[in-house]
Amino acid sequence: MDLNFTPEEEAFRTEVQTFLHEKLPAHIANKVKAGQRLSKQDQDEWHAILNTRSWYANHWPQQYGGPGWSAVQKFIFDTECALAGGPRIVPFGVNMLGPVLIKFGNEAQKRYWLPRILSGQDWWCQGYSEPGAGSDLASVKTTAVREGEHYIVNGQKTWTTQGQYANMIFCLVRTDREARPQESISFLLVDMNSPGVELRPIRTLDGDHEVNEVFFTDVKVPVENLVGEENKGWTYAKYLLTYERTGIAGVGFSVAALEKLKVIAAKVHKNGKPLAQDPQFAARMAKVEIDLENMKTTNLRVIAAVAGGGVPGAESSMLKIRGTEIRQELLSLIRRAMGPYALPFIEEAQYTDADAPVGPPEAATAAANYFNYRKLSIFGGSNEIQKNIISKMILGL
Amino acid sequence: MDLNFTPEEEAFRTEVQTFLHEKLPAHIANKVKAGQRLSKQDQDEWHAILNTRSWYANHWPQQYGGPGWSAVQKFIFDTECALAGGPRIVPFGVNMLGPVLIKFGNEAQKRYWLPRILSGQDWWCQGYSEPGAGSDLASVKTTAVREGEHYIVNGQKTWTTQGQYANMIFCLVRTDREARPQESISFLLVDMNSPGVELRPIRTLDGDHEVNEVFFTDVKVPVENLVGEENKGWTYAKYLLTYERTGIAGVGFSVAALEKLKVIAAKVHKNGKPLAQDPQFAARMAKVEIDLENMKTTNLRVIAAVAGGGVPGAESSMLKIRGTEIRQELLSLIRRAMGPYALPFIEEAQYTDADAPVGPPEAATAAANYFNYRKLSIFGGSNEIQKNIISKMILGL
Amino acid sequence: MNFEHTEDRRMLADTLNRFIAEQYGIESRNHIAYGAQGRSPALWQQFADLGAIGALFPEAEGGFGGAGFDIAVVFEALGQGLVVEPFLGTLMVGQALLAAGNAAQKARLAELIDGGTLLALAHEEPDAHYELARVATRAVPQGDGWVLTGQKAMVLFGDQADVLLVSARTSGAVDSEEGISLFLLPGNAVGLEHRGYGRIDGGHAAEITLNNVQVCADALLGNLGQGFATLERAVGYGILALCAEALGAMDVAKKNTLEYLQTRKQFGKPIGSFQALQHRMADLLLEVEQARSAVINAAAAIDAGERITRERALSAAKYSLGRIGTLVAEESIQLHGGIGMTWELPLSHYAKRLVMIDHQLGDEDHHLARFIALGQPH
Amino acid sequence: MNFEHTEDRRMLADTLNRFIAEQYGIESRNHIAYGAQGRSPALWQQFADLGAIGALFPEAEGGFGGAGFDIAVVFEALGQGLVVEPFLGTLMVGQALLAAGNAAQKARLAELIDGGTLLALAHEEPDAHYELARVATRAVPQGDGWVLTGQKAMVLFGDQADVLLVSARTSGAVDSEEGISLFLLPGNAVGLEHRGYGRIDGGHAAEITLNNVQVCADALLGNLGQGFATLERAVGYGILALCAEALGAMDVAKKNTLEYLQTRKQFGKPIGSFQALQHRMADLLLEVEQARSAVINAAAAIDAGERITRERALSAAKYSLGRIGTLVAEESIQLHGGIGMTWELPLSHYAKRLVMIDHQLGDEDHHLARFIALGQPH
Repeated sequence: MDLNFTPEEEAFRTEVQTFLHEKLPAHIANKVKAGQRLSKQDQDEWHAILNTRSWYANHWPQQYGGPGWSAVQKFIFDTECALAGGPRIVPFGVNMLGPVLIKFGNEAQKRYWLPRILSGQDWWCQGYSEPGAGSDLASVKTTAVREGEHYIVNGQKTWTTQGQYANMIFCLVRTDREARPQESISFLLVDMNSPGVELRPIRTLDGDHEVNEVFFTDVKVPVENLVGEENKGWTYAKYLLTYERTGIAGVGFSVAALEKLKVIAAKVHKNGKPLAQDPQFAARMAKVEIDLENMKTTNLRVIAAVAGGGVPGAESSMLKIRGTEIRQELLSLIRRAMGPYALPFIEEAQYTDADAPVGPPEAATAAANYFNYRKLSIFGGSNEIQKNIISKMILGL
Repeated sequence: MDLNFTPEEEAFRTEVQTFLHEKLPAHIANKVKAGQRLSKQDQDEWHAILNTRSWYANHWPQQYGGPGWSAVQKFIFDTECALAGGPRIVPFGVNMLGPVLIKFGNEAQKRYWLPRILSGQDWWCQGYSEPGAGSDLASVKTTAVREGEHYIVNGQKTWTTQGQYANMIFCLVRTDREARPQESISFLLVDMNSPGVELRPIRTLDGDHEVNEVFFTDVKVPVENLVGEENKGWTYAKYLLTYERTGIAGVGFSVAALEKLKVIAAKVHKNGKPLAQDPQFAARMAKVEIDLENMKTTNLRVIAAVAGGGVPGAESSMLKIRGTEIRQELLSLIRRAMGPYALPFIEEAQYTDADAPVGPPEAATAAANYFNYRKLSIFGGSNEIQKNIISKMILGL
Repeated sequence: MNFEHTEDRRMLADTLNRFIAEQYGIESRNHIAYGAQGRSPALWQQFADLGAIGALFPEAEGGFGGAGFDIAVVFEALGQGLVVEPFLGTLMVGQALLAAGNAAQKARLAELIDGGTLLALAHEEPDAHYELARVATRAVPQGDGWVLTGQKAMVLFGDQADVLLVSARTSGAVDSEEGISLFLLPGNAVGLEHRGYGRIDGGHAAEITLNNVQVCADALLGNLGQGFATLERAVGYGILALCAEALGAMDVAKKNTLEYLQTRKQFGKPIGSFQALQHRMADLLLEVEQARSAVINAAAAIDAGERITRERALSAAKYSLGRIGTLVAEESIQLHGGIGMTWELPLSHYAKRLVMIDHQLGDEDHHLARFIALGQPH
Repeated sequence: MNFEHTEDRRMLADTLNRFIAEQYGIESRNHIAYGAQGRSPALWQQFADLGAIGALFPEAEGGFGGAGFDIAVVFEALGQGLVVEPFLGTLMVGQALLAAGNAAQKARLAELIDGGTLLALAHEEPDAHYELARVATRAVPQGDGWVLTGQKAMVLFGDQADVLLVSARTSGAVDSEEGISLFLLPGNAVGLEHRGYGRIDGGHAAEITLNNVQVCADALLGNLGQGFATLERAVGYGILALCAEALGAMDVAKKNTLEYLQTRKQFGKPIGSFQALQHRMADLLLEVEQARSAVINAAAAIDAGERITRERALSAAKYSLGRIGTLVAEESIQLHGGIGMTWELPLSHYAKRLVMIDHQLGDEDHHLARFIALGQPH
């Protein structure tokens, strides 16, 4: 039993820190630290910087352009990135589709699509959820009917994050109407510029446009865009959903958020004293800090188990649940710390510093981010679904 | 909208206070205030005192020896009793069986049994629960087979509170093995001294003997001990379970417990300052105090609705859940307030002052009562069952 | 004891509910709330005509209500409709005028009840974080009048108000209850600057800067340096109003969520058939009923009882509604899933309002601490 | 990074688990725990022979362990078996001897590791309520030695101890960290009175009264007036031990509850098929894993890092295990229903121990406040 990172891992941490110090653009880091939303340009810029060192596709094997990192290295990288204000890597192409192609794609697909992910030439989005399906992914209704060398796709996807930036979408489609769901789903790559694809924005409660609906009307998709075998898509979908879930707790995000919260609580005053000295607020902060300290070790234990050959099954559900609870609590506390200044809402201040916020600088995004991140416990398999998984897998109930 | 009690109700409160001041024996009140357990003698004594004024069977109509109180009067009586250290009225005969006999019993039964309840001649206990049935009361397995002028009863009951004091037990028994449960249960009165009745104590985690198992082996019960009609017992059982549940929140108990807690928190010191000034402990106390203030009004609202002709259905489930949560939280706080002195356990100090407790006087029973009252959320229909009832009845889910 | 509202109050509630349903449906509401002014002067006038403002003040002063339960009835209806009109400032400033105004000042009340004046309370300051006695803004005597200097935070409709009630310190330490004076200022006073903005939950507010604003002697409301009691009383009415508003909003959120659980299917069944969700919904229901009781307690206490009893009931209610409002908002969204986060669904706006009410006039932590402090021996 | 115990520690755990299963089954345990002495000297000797005491101390001092993870492994096993033997006092006094003892005092360690001496820490006092620096007991110099007067509360096995380590004030205010001295007293010292009693969760403790107890100069452990650091270190080991014990106990409670949900039927189905209970069980599991991580953090911190880091990790762990232990106890009973409240079911004794651990060496509130205070800038 040893909680210390190895000297090699510590050296790696230093390397990451140096890289971030030298290469992370200040205009991006400032936005991240302020809780502002990033533009597509910001994200492309950061992905390209990471890719100069093969750190963009850091879940990929070296032969495909990844760095060949261990789970511990990824954990260190995520934490240091978050602390430095590095943006989250947009996962759809590089962390979701990439591993599926590497595992189930044919050679031609790998040769064609993987480099385009790395270069940023393709921006991918995800066509999993459908209206009215919620976390019941197997109830796919979008159909793909084979006609000669094409599939004809009809149906609708929803909650498509950053679909407005994407030129490609990977979809679960139903290719057999008779068979039971798990034997009738296929995994298809669709060009968003195809005739018949229509994207409609969904505005979220914080006023933001981040997710979308995608409609497919007689969309022609070449058969070579089928990944793996027809009607085996459910297997690939599940692989995608469970692949490399050891980072799902978002510990890096939380460590950075806690640091930000502490700065705020020392700075914001309640009747002449720092909020950090208010007994109730201090207790809230301490509780989430302790929970996070415990979660860090819980996360590393799962990582170590995976490194030791274990498979993260229901454990990743535990990381998802508590990880999102901690993140949401930290965002709640930042909102609470703003007092009345949580109310003013200057929409432009979400994106740029040009419009000065009202009250302390952190106030600009505090409430909006709190509301936006209610999604954490809903998307990616709601926390209720995660509890069902735990019941089944660990408890055997 | 008027939260004030009427002048008549206030006069009634004064009358109750005067009665308690004059008639409640100090040796009993002291035990109640100290959280000590009462003997059968204590309880008989108090019942007899109450009965001198028809206040013992205070849920009964006047024609049967009750006072004809409104629900508000009962609420006032319960609260004042609790504050003065009056014991809870043992409910099995007077509050449970009595109303069933009044509503469903024949004249002979009423004439014979009701006065014996009032006089204390019979001490009743309850034969509802069976091993392995939990809150599923309809799954009664104890059988009663008619043979001439007797039923022959075989089976087992459990969680029979204060069965060791009882000479009579009212039982749910199955009188038809073919019909579905709700049409095959009968309501039978059984003499505990009949041959074939055996009582075995159940020791609870706090070391106390309060509940029992009761075994029936070929017990002969005269048919005139059948209440109402054969196989209609489920109706009577449900009536008993839902009768007059407006007192189920135990607000009186909680008001008295809060008062006790405040005295303790002012007296117990943490490093030189009263515990009441410790921010975390003060917050715990304030939260439960506010919850109780709200619950008082919630309870009175339900009482008013009943007085206005409404039927307390799922509302009583709400009172049960939150009422028991508040009582349990208050007992937790009394335990917490004792610090290390919650650990010493002088068994005799649960019953008498002869053996001085270790630490503050309240320490003698603090932990044991906390553990004992975990039953509140289990017995009388567990809080989980109450939530099922709310889902069905109020939410329509 | 009686938990039925009077016939008059039931009629008032019915009238308001009908009017809101017809004129202030969620689309109109969002158009108004997130629009350039964050309010609708035309509808405000209609609210006044319906008596919604008059109900907040006693008959002796030209209104026809003013009891705690009148205020609760009005604001519960406003909460059900997510109304963003300037009722809160009107109530608080109006009650302050009533409590401390001289004849001339009280005379403004008639205009106010007619909907002709927009009032705002400019009290909270950047570093106060809900502490009522913290006033750094200073009023210095000059000639017959005073000169005011300082900053006021998150003043509701402070950019559009005709009249502002401003607290300023004329003596005492920055956090002392003694030495706070109240002044009535016209919205266009020279030296009064405002930066207006929309609120995330709809409606407008403003930061106010007072740069040597000169006011006459008759601008003073009540006695010099004795403004705290008036302020506490006025803010007490505001707390009751916010609690009732939250109750109205959470009833709607609860109802919407319940309907969703009943109709939305997943894995082939209505999601309301899943026991884990049923139990959470049962908890929510229970909490909402406790919140309702807290509002009743506060409404009863505001008209009766001495200060400590009254203010403890108000703090107990604000704590309860703050805690339960946030819980209802978060659970309602969670039980809806993704759709609960969309702008299109009315629920999301109720959720935002419920959470943000906890950021007005003291959050749950503040009022829990206040409840404790008021209960300590003095 | 490595989350596997060493081969030695795994073997130690196996040995202890086997021994406890064979010799310390729940019926024997209850017989011992609630018996006249509240312990079994015979089994204590066997524990010593198995090396369970030696594992708590470093090799250099005659033990064969002493690292945080050694202590955690031993106490986790003790918690799984609800063992009531005097391990905690032995650990704390032994570590104090190690940290501050002179050669003669350290020499006692060998006897202690052999199980030949029963040690007790007599530190807490009636009004301290977990505050470590609060010592009202006084030691006044007399001749070569001292005279001790005061009261000590809830001293584990204080009625049976051969040697007591007593804290007493030789200078400073009653709550000052400065001026606390530590003394080793024989259990039968003249003027030392004890009132022994059973504990509700099994085992014994005693109230100690010191009536002008005279001790020689060599009774002093460490430097005069500088006992606080030694005390904090010794109690830190005790905190780690209690946390590990709680973890062991909650693992058993969790396992029992899970089995009950899987096998117990109601309304014709295993009650574990009810989703509301499943989700609560999932929550419980998650909390237990967080508790496990807290113990790991504390065990790692106790051997490394400067004082603040170490003590914050210990307080974080004690807060976590206190909170989660009580939760596991209450939920385990509730999910069992009535049967969970019976003396006959082992679970009820685990539940009692889990709740009462929060009453030893500081409860969750105390350690949350301490965690906060240690984190404030000094």
